[in-house]
Amino acid sequence: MANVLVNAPKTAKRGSVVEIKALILHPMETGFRPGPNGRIIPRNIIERFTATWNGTEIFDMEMSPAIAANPFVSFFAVASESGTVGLRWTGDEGFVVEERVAIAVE
Amino acid sequence: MDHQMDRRRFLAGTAATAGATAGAIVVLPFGSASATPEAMAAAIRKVVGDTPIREGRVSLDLPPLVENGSTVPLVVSVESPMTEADYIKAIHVFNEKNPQPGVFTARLGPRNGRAVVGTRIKLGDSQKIVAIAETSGGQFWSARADVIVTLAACLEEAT
Amino acid sequence: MKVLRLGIGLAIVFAASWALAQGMADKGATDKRRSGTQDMGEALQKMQDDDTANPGMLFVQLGGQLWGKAAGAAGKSCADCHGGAASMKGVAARYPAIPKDADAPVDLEGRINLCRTANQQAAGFPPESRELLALAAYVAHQSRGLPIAPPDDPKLVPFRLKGQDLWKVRQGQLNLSCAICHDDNAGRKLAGVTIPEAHPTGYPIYRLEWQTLGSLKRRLRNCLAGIRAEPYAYDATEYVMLDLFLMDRARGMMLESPGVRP
Amino acid sequence: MLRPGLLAAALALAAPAAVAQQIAPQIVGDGIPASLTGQPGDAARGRAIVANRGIGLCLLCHSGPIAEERFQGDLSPSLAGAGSRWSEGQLRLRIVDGARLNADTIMPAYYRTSGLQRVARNFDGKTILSAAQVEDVVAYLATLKD
Repeated sequence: MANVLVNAPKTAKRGSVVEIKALILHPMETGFRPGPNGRIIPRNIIERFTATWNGTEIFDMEMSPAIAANPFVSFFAVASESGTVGLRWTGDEGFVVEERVAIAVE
Repeated sequence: MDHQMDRRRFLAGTAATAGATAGAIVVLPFGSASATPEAMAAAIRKVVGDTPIREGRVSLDLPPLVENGSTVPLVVSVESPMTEADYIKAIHVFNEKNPQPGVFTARLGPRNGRAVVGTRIKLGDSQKIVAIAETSGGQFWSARADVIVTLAACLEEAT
Repeated sequence: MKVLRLGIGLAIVFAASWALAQGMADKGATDKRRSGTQDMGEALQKMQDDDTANPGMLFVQLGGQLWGKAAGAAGKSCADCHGGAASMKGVAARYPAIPKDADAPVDLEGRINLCRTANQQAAGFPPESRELLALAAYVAHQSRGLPIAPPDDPKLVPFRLKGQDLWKVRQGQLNLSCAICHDDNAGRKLAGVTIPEAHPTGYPIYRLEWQTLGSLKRRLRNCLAGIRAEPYAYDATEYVMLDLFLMDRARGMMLESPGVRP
Repeated sequence: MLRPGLLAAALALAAPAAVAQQIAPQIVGDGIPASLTGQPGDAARGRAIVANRGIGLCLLCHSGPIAEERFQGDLSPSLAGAGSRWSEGQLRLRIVDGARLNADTIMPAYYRTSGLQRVARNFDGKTILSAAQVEDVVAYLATLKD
């Protein structure tokens, strides 16, 4: 069960600029914080978020432990042609989540 | 002491190249009362090298007073036509007081239409945040914001 | 009108409860009560209001997934008995309540666990577990925008009154009561922080301090720790009684679940 | 109304054994004139205790002339001028057990362990401040003349 919320318009005018917002469930454990036993909780973060439009990479974000838990990212994209926006989060402990949304361009 | 030294070196480095470039160039005017922690200055230099950093074109939107530093909304917007010929290729955000100076680096291009990125960050304490935008032509523009983080009133159990 | 429906034996208890509710019954223009949302800055209010920015919605989504998932020896999902989410509309606005054939009230999380054990024949979820919070958030979300409407069940009255006593009793090394801060000093600054009126309008809440979703129980435990009092055990009825009192105190206020709070 | 003997009995002295001297607080009028340790406190240490949100807790409710602490409370009167409003003895009683003067006060009793309910295990039987810490805070507050 991937827990991702993506907000993107279902339709857009050709050439218009649309906003894409994405939220994902993830602790973003910094690796600097002691746990209840006093030992440092190992780092567990999302390191990278990438977005593609019909397979072409259009946006990329390298994250650090300073990104808040349950990371939120918003960015814009030119609605060039109808297709699929692919979102991908990768990080520590083999974390990989992918999500796709379709945008129809008229 | 070290901070002062580093700040001078940092300013000297940027000022030297600044002299060679025409136009209104403002060396990042960090307040003299709070010298830039060296880690942030070093991290910025790693990204910009010897290229001067101009102030402007970038706006950094953060609440001035944050009720809890664990989730602080932040939006960086950069003025740019975002065309093949002239676009913003990267936005870097740095902070002074978290354990690591780098917050995020976003890479973008003409396909984005607008050079605007939003996210949420953690701030352990009141501090200065710096956003630097890198143009396709290799220029760096910046904005700073001071954020005041209120401290929780009650100490909670560790849960 | 309500009095006529009551047994004589309950009249005294009822009178006390009625007096209790009366202070809070004024609504509309004269209602000066403030939800915690109104004490937050613009950025956090926007975070709460935008469903794709409110991190609590991740848990609502997870709750929706769990709602349709069969569990326990009975192999039934929530949806198998209750149908769609619409069936849960208004439920969170009236909890805690006393289940049929029971003597004591349960809160929303308690009700979900009763369903788990009795109907699904599965183990109850542990307190503050992601599953329990997600289901509670999913159910509570169906009542967003509805006024808090505690039931008139006379059997609830003594529990509610006990909750009021707990609210007012001084405890802990700092010898403070809930009421001293949240009734007498609400709106003032404790260090830099505005003391809220403590209305349970957004539970389970996404508290930035926790960086996750949490229950009213967890919030109450935090306050107890703040005044250096021994928290009640997780399964203690004290939390349910406080919940009952607080819901009555917030009667008529709008539910906002999942709320975002600093 | 204020009976020193009773109060002395009521104030359970649970300060750590490391404190060399503990003197049962003796109330005279509306104050406790004598130092709880027999020694004068240290105003600089007292200032640090007042400023500390986890030890003195003072600035959670009060404001005070401690500029570096940005977030101060407004539930209670400012500490500024406390030293001209009250004598050291009056300050001492207000810190030790303010409820002696006003039963409804929000101010916790910093040097009392009796009469409390459901104290968390890790604080049970302990006073909020030790006798020496109370003296340091009294010494600091006494310096706040305006």
